[in-house]
Amino acid sequence: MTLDQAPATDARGPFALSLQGAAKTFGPVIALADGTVQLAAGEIHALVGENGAGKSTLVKILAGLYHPDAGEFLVDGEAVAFRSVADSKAAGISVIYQEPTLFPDLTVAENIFIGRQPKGRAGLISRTAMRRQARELFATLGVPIDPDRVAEGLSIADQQIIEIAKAISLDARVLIMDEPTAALSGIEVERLFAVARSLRDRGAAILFISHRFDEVFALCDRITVMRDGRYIATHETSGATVEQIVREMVGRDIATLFPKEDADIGDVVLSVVGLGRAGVFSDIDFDVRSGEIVALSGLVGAGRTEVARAVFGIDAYDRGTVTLLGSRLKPRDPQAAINAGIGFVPEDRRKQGLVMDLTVARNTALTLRNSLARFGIISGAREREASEKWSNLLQVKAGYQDLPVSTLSGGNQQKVVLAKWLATEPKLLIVDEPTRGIDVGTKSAVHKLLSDLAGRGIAILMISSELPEVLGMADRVLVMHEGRITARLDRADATPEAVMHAATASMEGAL
Amino acid sequence: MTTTVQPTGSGTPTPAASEKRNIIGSVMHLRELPVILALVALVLVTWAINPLFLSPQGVKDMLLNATIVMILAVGQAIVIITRNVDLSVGSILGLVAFGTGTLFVSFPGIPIVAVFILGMVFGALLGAVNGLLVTLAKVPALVITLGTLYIYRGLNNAWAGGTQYFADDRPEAFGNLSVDTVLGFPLITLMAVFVVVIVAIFMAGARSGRDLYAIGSDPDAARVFGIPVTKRVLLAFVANGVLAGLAGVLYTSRFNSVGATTGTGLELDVVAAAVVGGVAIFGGSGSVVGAAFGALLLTTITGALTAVRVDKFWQQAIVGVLILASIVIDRIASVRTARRLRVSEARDV
Amino acid sequence: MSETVTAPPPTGTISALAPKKRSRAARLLLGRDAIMIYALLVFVLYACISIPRFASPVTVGFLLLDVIPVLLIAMPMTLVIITGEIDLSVASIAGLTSALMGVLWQAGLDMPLVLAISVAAGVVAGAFNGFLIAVVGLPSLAVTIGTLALFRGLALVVIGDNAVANFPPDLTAFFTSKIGGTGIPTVMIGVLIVMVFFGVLLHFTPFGRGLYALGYSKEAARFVGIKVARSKFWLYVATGSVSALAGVYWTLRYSSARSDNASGLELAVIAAVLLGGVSIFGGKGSIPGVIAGVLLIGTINYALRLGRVSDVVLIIVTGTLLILSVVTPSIFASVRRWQHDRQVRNSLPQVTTSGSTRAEHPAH
Amino acid sequence: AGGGSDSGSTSGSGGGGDQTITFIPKQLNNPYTDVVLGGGEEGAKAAGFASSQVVGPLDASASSQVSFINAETQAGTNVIVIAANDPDAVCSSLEEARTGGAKIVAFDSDTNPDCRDVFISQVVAKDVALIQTKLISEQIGGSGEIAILSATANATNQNEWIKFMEEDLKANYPDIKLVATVYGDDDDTKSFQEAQGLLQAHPNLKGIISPTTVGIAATARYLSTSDYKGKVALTGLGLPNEMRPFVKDDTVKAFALWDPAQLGYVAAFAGKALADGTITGEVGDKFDAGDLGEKEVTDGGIVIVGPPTTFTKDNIDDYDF
Ligand SMILES: Nc1ncnc2c1ncn2[C@@H]1O[C@H](COP(=O)(O)OP(=O)(O)OP(=O)(O)O)[C@@H](O)[C@H]1O
Ligand SMILES: Nc1ncnc2c1ncn2[C@@H]1O[C@H](COP(=O)(O)OP(=O)(O)OP(=O)(O)O)[C@@H](O)[C@H]1O
Ligand SMILES: [Mg+2]
Ligand SMILES: [Mg+2]
Repeated sequence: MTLDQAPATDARGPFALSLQGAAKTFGPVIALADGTVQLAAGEIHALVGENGAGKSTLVKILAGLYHPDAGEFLVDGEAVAFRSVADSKAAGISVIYQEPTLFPDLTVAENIFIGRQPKGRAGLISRTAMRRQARELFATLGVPIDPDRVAEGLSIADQQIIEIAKAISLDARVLIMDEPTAALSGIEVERLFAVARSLRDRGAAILFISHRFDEVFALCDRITVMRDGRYIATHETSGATVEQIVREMVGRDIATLFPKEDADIGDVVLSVVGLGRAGVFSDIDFDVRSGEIVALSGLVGAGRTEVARAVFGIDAYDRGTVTLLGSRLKPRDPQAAINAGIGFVPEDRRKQGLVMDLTVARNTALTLRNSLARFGIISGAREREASEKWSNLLQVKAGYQDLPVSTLSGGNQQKVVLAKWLATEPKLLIVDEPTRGIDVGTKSAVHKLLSDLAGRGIAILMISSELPEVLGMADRVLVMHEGRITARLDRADATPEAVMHAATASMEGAL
Repeated sequence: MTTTVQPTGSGTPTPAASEKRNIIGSVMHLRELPVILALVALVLVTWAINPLFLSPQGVKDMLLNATIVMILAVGQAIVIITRNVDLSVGSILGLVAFGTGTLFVSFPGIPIVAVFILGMVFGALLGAVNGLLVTLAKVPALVITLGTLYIYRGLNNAWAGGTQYFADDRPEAFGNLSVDTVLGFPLITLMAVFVVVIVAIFMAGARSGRDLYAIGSDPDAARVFGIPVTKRVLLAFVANGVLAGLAGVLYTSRFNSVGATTGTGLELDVVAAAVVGGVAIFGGSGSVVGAAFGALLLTTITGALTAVRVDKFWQQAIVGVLILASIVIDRIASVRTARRLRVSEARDV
Repeated sequence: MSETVTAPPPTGTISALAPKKRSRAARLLLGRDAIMIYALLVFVLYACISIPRFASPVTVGFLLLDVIPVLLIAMPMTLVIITGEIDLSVASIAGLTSALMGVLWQAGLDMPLVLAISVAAGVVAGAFNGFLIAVVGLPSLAVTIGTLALFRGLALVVIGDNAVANFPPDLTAFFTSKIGGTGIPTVMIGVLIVMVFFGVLLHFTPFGRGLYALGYSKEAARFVGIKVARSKFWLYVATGSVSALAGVYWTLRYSSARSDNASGLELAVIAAVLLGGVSIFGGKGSIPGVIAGVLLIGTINYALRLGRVSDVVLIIVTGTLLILSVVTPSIFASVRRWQHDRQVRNSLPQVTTSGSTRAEHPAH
Repeated sequence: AGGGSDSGSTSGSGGGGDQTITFIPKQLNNPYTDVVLGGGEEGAKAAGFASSQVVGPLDASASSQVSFINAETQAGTNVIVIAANDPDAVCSSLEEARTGGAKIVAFDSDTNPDCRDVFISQVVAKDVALIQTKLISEQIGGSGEIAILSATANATNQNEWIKFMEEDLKANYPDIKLVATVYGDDDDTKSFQEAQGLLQAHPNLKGIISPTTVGIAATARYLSTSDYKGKVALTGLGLPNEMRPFVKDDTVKAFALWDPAQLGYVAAFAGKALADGTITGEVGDKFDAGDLGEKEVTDGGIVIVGPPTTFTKDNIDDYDF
């Protein structure tokens, strides 16, 4: 059913990089069974596949981080076996990993140049030169990041941008980007694309991984599809359609991507009045009603996550009130928020959403630990029972219950996070980038789920950097810019233009 | 999505302005600043009360007392910066000190330089054992070095038994290293200062030195990034071993006897010195210069309290308060930096 | 919500190599704690056979009397280390308690009052640690190195170089008395209560569940409503209190209140806890494992002394055990990984073949 | 510790040839202790013990000896010879050992008198104190400030001597003023730094008494490497082998000590007599102490070994311990 014929390769000469039949297992898990991808110089090549298809694993093999159990790996036609990341770097391969890997204590500039800092007098590192070069890089990317600040406390988006700066500054022959745009919003994505294209034009080979098809089709020359750890097909972008790719990825048709159904909008569940925190956000007023999905949109760094954290009680706020179902929430007390009926799916599942060393069961039951206890004592059986119920509902594989969450793929991990919050049966669910790094199949399942939850009268506050998701899911869109709400749009008024307008600060868009 | 939007880069600080801010800022926000100020204040106050404190002999004693802990603290700082720790330094010092004594007794007339080299090589070996266990088996340094703290001490006991070597067993010239002074500075203190400077330049100006900071800041990221983590961490432990070895040799020069218990219980003092000097206990930040000042401050405080005749029962409590104060000060400084960052970013965006 | 879109096929894992799933019972019997307990049993058996006079109730008594302080303090220490923190000041708190007992008793206070004030001092000392670590947010390793010096210093301030020994003989005799002919010290009853308390707290309560999450990631813990600061604060109060109890025990068992009592005990406690399988990075460990670890060191210690083997050997053995306990699993893991890799290479020939027969992807 | 070792104890002076003796010093691996124990082992052999053992802690803390006593109790040792780190901390376990039939001989540093049978003392405590005050007075010319640098703050023997010194100074040396007593914990480094602190805190200090071998050697090392050499007098109790260089370079003019080996030697014989039942530790009991002749138990269950010797440049080379 798939086009198994790769495009003619003779036109491209020997591939800059070619991996065939790579396999990698972790204990019982076969992460990759037949990893195959061939990159030619001067092309941007997309790698797509569902969560857990093995994309990141393949990337890590190319990077020299994992040693494949089987397979053939050629660089410029020569067989290679990387023993470490240093080897792949030496071969001119530069990688942006799915999860940012910055050094929090080092300055931004040093993060970019670590290991190859420019040298000055007496062979010692020249900080001035390093700072200057970092500024030049940021100018290319058009982002205002102070090269002298430490990386600690940067938003995920800024971290991702630094990763990108780091990778392109290497001037590598092969650039591999594993979901670099997951945390970015429109403008940054555009800039990244411009940079990627110019690198391609200079003859670099680029491997680009994303779950967003608009990006894949806008940027890439060829697309390789993977499923269940196996190579499926490679297409010229010009000759492929989204439907075809999706069918190959999931092995079946997908009806709709954003099935938000109209629900009865009821009473106000969450009411935020005059919320402010010096230097981060101010004058935040909004309501969320039962059955309603309210999206917080805006550019990265607009302060959306910070508002949500303050509402949930993770962070403090200086001014304003948060009211849930008529009673005021105690500031800085997440347990009170949970008790009152709020659930929060955070944006960084690795550090905030999950306890990676604990099993799926323990993770899922973590939010329930108080209600599961009888006379202060928790029984393991009740814990598993509760966990199984909710993870089955979200189709987390049953056999995973006793495995550490760290062994699951990103998408399955996100399902566990959702399961643990749904288990609390919340009145208000805050979801911060709920589909970040999630494949289409799971993504539409998540959207359906959110829509269902709204239908059952749950109020949902959704933060998302994906405009189609915002427009498709939200009953109302609040747009933030520099810590303020600059527009409140109803579903009908929420056009891409209106949202982008407000997000980029032209105050005319505000009400 | 539109491509015509103006870059938001207009808020980027101009290079010149930020350069100026950097110079003043870097002095004001030097992690070492609190410990240096505390040291100056302590010395001045003590001197005002007891002028003998800054007599040539007083200064000499103050510096000599600090020398050995200073070298150990510098070594410890290197290891702590990589997010490890070496609790076995006291035991390494003990073994090397006894080894030094043995060398002089077994090979009368052995050149002093050779003793220094052998001592440092011995220290390097012991440090390498720590480093290899930590890096190859990938287990936490605190556990490994707590283990080698016991093992090395046991070996020292087994080797030395009741034997002790005394100042008399060593050549006059060797002992004089810790007696003679140049411009009021004892020779071994000058050696220590030299070591601090060399290590400081390495840590700040060499790529592999910066790698150590990166590793301590996030070891996983360092591995993913392709920094040779194993090699660098091993290097840190070996460097610490070399310095502990040097300290062991100098200990033998300065003190009367070396035996089975030499250097017992030093480990926590050394870690405390590094912490007081602003080295973050979880790695990634701090400097060896700070650690050296931390050592100087901690050793001086004991001498200062004696000099002003503070009841000796209070001394240890005061040292404790001092350690806590330095941690609190460090935290206040970093909270203020973070707040400043948050506010200035909000303006810049 | 089960329409066409919602059933993605099981992703990622292909169970070509059937995952060797152990039953829960097997996992318990082969876990880290179980291994510690086996090691303890094997050693006890060995000592009984090969060391004359070891197998006797007298051994039980003397051995337990020796390990009680470590056993006591190891309980809350386990919880503290599971949250990723550490407390180095425990021995100093015990010393401070001891010094206070001496001074207060000397001053003529009633024994119950002396005990109450001394234990209260431990609680306050623990709360002080807790305040600095949990509320102010300072690193615990650094803070407790500071309070290690501070509390020991206060003990010196309190009692100076005096020693108080004239505690009521009835009381001191009680602390070394045994339950009938079993050889088990009477105070073990109290110790057992402490052990059960911390065991249940860690393994069967919501609070205990939270501690593991806390040890993995503070952020993750806060998102599920765990009060990070409060939990840590109370853990330090607990270590302070239990250390104070250990100080009381020390004073009355040796009938000697001095400022240097229990000095150096902190490293022994931490060594035992780590040997018991608690991860120094937090998030892993259990009370049964720690108890086995403490008893293993204690038994080896006692057996060696009975065999008149020098303490030199003992400290080398302790150090080696500690290192082995963390290095061995890591060696096993890499051997297993190596075996597995080999097995996989053998079982996946078709992949390599398919790779090379894929003529459509000429790479040369 | 069985009866299989009869062959080695034929010279036993009556009683069971399978008696065992164990020495528990303050701390193992200490040079002074090693000399004492050397005498003890020799004495044990001469007195006819089937076997003699040395066990003990590596650190000199108060409670560290208890588990060694317990192990000896369980091993059924007949005689336990102990130098107590703390007079009271070891008491209850010694009581238990006695209940189990062991005889307890304290030596070097006494336990609480209730918990032992006899105490073998170097010399009359007062004599030790007086000889040191006399030496310091001679060296500083009879007047000025002096200080004491002792071992641990709880050391029984040192504290007793210090008490006598204070009394003697008050009574017989009105012009000498004792300005400080500090403790070096029998640790070389600590003693060294305490000595240094003393000199800085007391600019007019003329002399230091250090009634402990570790302390006097460390202080001598500090003085000999500082400006104070020759200006500040030092005396106390030291081992001739350790002090030789400092006597020769004039840092120290004179110091005192008894022969430590005799202490262990007599302790072994006292233990034998107790175990055989020839003495009970009553005042007036007499027992044979091998080469050292007959010894008598005096007031408080104390056996005095011998007078202290004063070491100077002239006689120090005659001694080797
Ligand atoms: N270290 C590991 N240990 C065990 N299993 C792993 C490990 N890393 C990945 N896996 C498993 O391998 C499979 C492939 O994971 P991988 O991260 O490569 O997927 P992916 O295609 O990048 O997915 P996503 O789109 O969610 O990022 C998943 O089933 C995952 O659970
Ligand atoms: N932990 C932190 N410490 C300091 N500053 C932070 C921290 N997290 C975010 N910021 C800053 O606060 C501002 C708002 O960031 P926030 O993450 O809330 O934005 P956002 O709109 O949620 O963006 P996104 O979620 O897409 O990353 C940014 O300037 C960001 O750099
Ligand atoms: Mg991935
Ligand atoms: Mg966000």
